[in-house]
Amino acid sequence: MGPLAAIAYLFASVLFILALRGLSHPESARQGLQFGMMGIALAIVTTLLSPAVTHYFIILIGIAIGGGIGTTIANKIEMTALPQLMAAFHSLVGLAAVFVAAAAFGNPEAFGIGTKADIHFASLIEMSLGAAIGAITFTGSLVAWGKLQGKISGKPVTFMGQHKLNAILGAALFFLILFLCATESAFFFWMIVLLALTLGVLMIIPIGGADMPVIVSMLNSYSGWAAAALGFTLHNNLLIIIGALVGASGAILSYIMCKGMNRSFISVILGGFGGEQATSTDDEHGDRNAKIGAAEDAAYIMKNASKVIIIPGYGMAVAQAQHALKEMADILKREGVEVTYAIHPVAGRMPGHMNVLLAEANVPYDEVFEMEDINRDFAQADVAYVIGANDITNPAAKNDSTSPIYGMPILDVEKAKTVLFVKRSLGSGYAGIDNPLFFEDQTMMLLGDAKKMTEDIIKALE
Amino acid sequence: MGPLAAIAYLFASVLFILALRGLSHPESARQGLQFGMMGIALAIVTTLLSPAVTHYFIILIGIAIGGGIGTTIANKIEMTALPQLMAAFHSLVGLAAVFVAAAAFGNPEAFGIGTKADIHFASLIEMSLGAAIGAITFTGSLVAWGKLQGKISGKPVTFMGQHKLNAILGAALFFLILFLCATESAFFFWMIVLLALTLGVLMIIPIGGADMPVIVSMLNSYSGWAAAALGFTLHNNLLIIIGALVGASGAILSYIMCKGMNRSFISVILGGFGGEQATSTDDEHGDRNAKIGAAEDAAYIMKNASKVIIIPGYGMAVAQAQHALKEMADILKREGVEVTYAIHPVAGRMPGHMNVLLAEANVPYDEVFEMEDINRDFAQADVAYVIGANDITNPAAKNDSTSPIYGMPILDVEKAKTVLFVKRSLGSGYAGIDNPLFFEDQTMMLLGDAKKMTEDIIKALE
Amino acid sequence: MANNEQTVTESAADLANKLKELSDDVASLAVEAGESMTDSVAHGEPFLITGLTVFVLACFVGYHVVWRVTPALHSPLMGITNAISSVIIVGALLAVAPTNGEFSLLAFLAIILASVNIFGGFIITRRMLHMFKKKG
Amino acid sequence: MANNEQTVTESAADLANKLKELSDDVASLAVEAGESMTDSVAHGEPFLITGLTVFVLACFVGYHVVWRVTPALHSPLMGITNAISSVIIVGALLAVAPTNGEFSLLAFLAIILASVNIFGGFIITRRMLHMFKKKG
Ligand SMILES: NC(=O)c1ccc[n+]([C@@H]2O[C@H](COP(=O)([O-])OP(=O)(O)OC[C@H]3O[C@@H](n4cnc5c(N)ncnc54)[C@H](OP(=O)(O)O)[C@@H]3O)[C@@H](O)[C@H]2O)c1
Ligand SMILES: NC(=O)c1ccc[n+]([C@@H]2O[C@H](COP(=O)([O-])OP(=O)(O)OC[C@H]3O[C@@H](n4cnc5c(N)ncnc54)[C@H](OP(=O)(O)O)[C@@H]3O)[C@@H](O)[C@H]2O)c1
Repeated sequence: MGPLAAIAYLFASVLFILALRGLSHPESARQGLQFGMMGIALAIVTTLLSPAVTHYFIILIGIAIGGGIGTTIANKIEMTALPQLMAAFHSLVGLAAVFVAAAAFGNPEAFGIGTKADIHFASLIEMSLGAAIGAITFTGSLVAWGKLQGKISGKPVTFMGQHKLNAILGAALFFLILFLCATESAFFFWMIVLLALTLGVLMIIPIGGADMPVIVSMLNSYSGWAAAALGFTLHNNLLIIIGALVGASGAILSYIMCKGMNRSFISVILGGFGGEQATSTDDEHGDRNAKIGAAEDAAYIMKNASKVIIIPGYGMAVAQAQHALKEMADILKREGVEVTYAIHPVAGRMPGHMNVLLAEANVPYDEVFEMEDINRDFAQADVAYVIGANDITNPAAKNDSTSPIYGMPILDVEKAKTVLFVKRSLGSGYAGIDNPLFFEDQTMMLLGDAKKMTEDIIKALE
Repeated sequence: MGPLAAIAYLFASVLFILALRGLSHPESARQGLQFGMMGIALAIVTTLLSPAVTHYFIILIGIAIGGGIGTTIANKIEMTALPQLMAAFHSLVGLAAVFVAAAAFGNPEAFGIGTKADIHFASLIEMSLGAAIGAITFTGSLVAWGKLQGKISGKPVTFMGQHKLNAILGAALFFLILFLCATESAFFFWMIVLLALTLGVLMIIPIGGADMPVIVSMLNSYSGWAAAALGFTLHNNLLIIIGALVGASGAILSYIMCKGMNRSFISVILGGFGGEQATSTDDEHGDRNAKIGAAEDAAYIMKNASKVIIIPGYGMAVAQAQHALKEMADILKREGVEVTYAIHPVAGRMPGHMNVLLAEANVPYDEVFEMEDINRDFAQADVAYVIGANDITNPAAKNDSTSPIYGMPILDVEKAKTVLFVKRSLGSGYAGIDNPLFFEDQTMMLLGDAKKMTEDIIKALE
Repeated sequence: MANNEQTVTESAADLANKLKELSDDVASLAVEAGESMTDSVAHGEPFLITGLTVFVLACFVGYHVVWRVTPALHSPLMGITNAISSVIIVGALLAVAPTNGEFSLLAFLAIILASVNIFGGFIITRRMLHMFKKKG
Repeated sequence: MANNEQTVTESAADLANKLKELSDDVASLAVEAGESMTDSVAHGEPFLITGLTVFVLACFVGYHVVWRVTPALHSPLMGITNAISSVIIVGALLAVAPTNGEFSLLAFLAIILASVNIFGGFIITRRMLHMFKKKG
C-alpha cells in the first residue's frame, strides 16, 4: 500500500468517526450520514486505484448488481419491518466475510500473506477466525430474521444438553482451526465453515423471538470484530478502525437493551426466555375486574384533559398505528391539550424503534422525550395514553420483588390521573407477566387493535 | 524497539487515557492518578530496559535530583500559589524539550535518525519544531510565572508595531529552520533556540496578568504538540499519544476559559487587556449610593436566613479565606441554615481554582455546585454571600449590551433576597468594569479583607 | 467378538497415529509462529504492534462516540454500522481478479453481498433520518 | 560617497551570493525529502503514516476524554497533564549515554528537569485530589 493510499484510508476512517459523532443529534445526523457515504466511497475508490486491482469490469458488475438489490429492498421496505431488515442485512455481511476469507485462503498472493499452501501463520489464524465468525453471523442472523419475520416460531426451541452440545462444537471449532494451521488443507477450512454455520443455528434457535434485537446487535458487534481481524490479516488500519467502531457500537447497544430489560447478557444468550408462555390467558384475572371503556369515553376524557402523555409500545408497531396516533394528537392539540410522547429505552423490538415510527408519522422529535426526561411529568399529567405497550409500564418492576422484571426501570404512568390502555386483550406482553395496573381504579382498558381504536377515538373527537 | 517494548508502551498509553478518564468524577480521580503514575513508571522502566540505554547510574542520579526537587516543591507550596506553580512547572517541560532536541541533534545515532551531519530530513524538521516550541514554552511560561507571582508587573506591556515585530521574528524562525535543514549547522540550531526564546518573551509580555491562565493552558497544549512531534522523530507511538492527549487538554481548557470570559482566543493572544485600568477609583460612583454594612449586620441576616448560597471568587484566594469561610458555614448549618456553594467556570484565576481551595478547607464536594446546576436556585435563596468575587456576578453581562463582558454567562446572584459582597472597596475586578449590583437595594457591601471580614462575622455569630 | 475387539484396537491405534501426526504439525507451528514474529520485526515494526495500537485507540474512540449517540437515533445507528461494516468489500476487491489472472467467483459473490449491504444500509438510514423533523 | 556606494553594492552582491547558495541547498532538500519518503516506503509502511493514524485517533480520544472531566477537577487535570507531558524524558534517557560512550550533559539536564515535573506534577495533583471529600 502506497503512502497516498494509506492517507486516503486514514481520511476515510476519520469520516466514519465523524459519521457516528453526527448521530448525537437529529440535526447533525444527516450530515453524519453524508460523511459515512463519503467514507465508504473514498475507501472503495482508493482500493480500486491500487495497482493490485485490475478487473474493473467484473467489479463494477458486482457492485451494480448488489447496489441495485440493496437500493430496491431499502426503498420498498415498510418501516415496521426494520428489525427483520437489520437481521437480514447482517446475515449478508456474515456471508460476505466467509467468502472474503475463502478467497484469501485460495489466493493468498493477492493479499500478500504468503503463497498457496504456505500462508503466514498469523494470517491463517485471523482468516479462520474471520470465516468462523462470519459463518456464525450468517446463520445466526438468518434464524433471527426468521423469528422476527414469523417464518420460524418465535418460541425458544430448547432441548436437553443443548449448552453442552454447543460447548463441544465450540471446542471442535477450536481444534479444527489448529488443524487448519498445521495442514493448510482446504478440507479443514470448509469444515470450519460448516461447523460454524451449524453453531450459528444452534446458538440462536433456543433464544426467544423477542430477544432477537439483542442478538442482532451482538452479531453486529461480532461482525465488527471479524472485520478488525481481517484488518490485521490485510495490514489495513481502515478495517481495524471500522471493525472497532462497529464492534463497540453493537456491544454498547446490546448492553443498553439488557439494562433496559434488567436482564444479564448471559441470561439472554442462554435462551429459553419469552415465547409461548408469554401470552397468558384472561382466566387468571377472575377475581379482579378491569374497567373496560369505549372509544367515546376515551375521547371525552382526553378532550377535557390539559396534559396528555402518549406511551407507544410494540403493539403500535404491529398495528402500524403511528399515523392515526399523530392525527389524534393533532386534533387534541387544536383543542388546546398539551400532548407529548414518552419513549422507554426498550419500547418496541429494537433500540430507537418507536422514535423512527413516530418520526415516520411526522411527529416532531422535540415532542418526543426519553424516559429520564419525562418520568417526573406523569404526576402532572391528566391522561397517560398507553398504546400497544405493556411491560414498560408495569409497576411490578418497582413494587414486586418476586417479579421477573423487578428492577427494570419503567415509565411512571400510574402517577397520571387516568391511564388509558389500548391493546387487544388483558394478556401480557413480551415478558409474559401480568400488569397489575390494568386493574387499578384510574385505569381504563380500550380493547381492540391499536390503529382501529385510535381511529375510532378520532371519529368520536370530531 | 522490540515488540515487547512496543506493547509496554501501548499499555502505558492506555494507562494515561484511563488516568484522564478517572478525572470525570472526584471518586474515581484518585484511581486515575494511580493509573497515571503507573503509566509513567512503566514508560520509564521500559525505556531503561532497552539495550540502547546503559549508563544507569547517571540516569538514576538525574532522576533522584529532579525527583527530590519536584517532591520538595510540590509538598511545600501553598494551594493558593497553584497558578504560578503550574506556569513554573511548564517552563521546565519546555526547557527539557529544548535539551532533548539539542541532544538528539548532537547525537542522532542514539535515536536512529541518521548520523552526525547527515540527519534524516523529516527528523530535522521535527527536531527543530520541537526545540522552537520548547523554547517558546520555556520563556513564555517564565513570563507567565513572573506575572502571576507578582515578580513582573501584571500590566500588559505594549509598544508600537509589537505584532509586526512578532510576525517578522516568526518568519525569521521559519527561514532559520529551512537553513538548518539545508546546512545541518549547529549555528542555525542555536539561532533557532535563541530566536524562539526571545519570541516567547515578546509574545507573552503584552498580555495582562489575569489572562495568564489561558496562556498557561495554551502553552501546555503547545508542549503536548511538541511531544507528539518528538514522537514522530523517535518513531514512538507513546509520545504521539500522550502528546495528543496533553495537546487536546490544554486546547480545551483554554477554550473553556475563553468561553467563560466571553472573549475570543485571538483577542487574548493579541493582549493589552486587563491591568492598571482595572482598578477603577471610587469617585465615579459619586451619585449612586452603596449600602455599607458591618459584620454584625451580615451575621444577623444570615442567622435568620433559611438558605444561603456562597459565591467565592479570586479575592477569597488572595485573602486565603477558605478556612474561615468553611467555619462560618459550619456555624450557620448548626443554626439550621442550608448552605451551598456556587462556582462559576472562570471564578478565580485558573480552571477549578475555587474547587481546590474549598476542598482544601474540607468543604465536601457535593455541597459545591457548577453554575448550570445552581443558577435557578438563587430565586429561592435568602442570602447570596459573594466573597472576593465580582465580574462573575455582574448583571451588566446580561443587561448592558455595551459592556465589554456582555454575553458572558454569570451567576444570577441578583435574584437572591439579599446580596452580601465581601471585598475591600467598591473597585472593579479583573475585567475592570463597574458592577451595578453594588448599588442595588437588596445589596449590602461588607468592605474589608475577605478573611478578616469572615472571621468577624464568625465572632458575631457566636 | 474377538474380531470386533480387534477392529476397535486397530482403529484406536490408527486414531492415535493420526493424532500424533497432527500434534507434530502443531508443534512445528509454534516454531513457525516464533519465526514469523522475528521475521516481521527484522524489517521494522511488526504490523501486529502498530495494528494493536490503532485497534486499542479505535476502541476508545468507538466507546465514547457511540455513548454520545442520542437514544432516539439508535435505529439509524444500527443502519449505519451495518453499512460500514461492509468495508470488508475492500478485501473482496483485492481478491476478485488477482495478478495471476484467475477469476475468483467467491470474491465476486462477496462483492455483490457487501454492495447490497452498503447501498441498502445507507439508504434505509437516510430514509429514517429524513423522517426526523423539528416542530414547526 | 562613491566609496560608500561601492561597499553597499559589494555587500549586496555578497548577500545575493549567500542567498543563492542557501537556495541551492534548499532545492537539494526537496529531492532528499522525496528520497527519504521512498526510502521508508521501501521497507514496509512509512512510520509517518502509522504515526499519523495513531495521532489522529489519539486526538479524538483526548477530545472526548477531556470533555468528560468534571469542571471541579480542572486544576488537577492541569497538574496531571503537566506531569505526563514530561514523558519526553524517554528521549533524554536514550540520549544521555549513547552507544559511543560519550556523556551528554544536555540530556542529563533534561532528565533532571523532566523529573522535577513528573514528581512535582503528580504530587501536587495527589495533594489536590486528597482534599476532595464527600459529605459525612
Ligand atoms: N426495544 C428493544 O430493543 C427490545 C429488545 C428486546 C426485548 N425487548 C422487550 O420488549 C418489550 C417491549 O415492551 P413494550 O411495552 O413495548 O411491549 P410488550 O410489553 O411486548 O407489550 C406489547 C403489547 O402490545 C399489545 N399488542 C400487540 N399487538 C397489538 C395490536 N395490533 N394492537 C394493539 N395492541 C397490540 C400486546 O397486548 P395484546 O396481545 O393484549 O394486544 C402486548 O401486551 C419489553 O419487555 C422489552 O424488554 C425490547
Ligand atoms: N478562572 C479562570 O480560569 C480565569 C482565567 C482567566 C481570567 N479569569 C477572569 O478572572 C475573573 C474572575 O472573576 P472573579 O469574580 O473571581 O474575580 P474578579 O472579578 O477579578 O474580582 C475579584 C474581586 O476580589 C476582590 N478582592 C481582591 N483581594 C481581596 C481580598 N484580600 N479580600 C477581599 N476581596 C478581595 C477585588 O475587589 P477589591 O479590590 O475591592 O477588594 C476584586 O473585585 C473573571 O473576570 C474571569 O474572566 C479567570
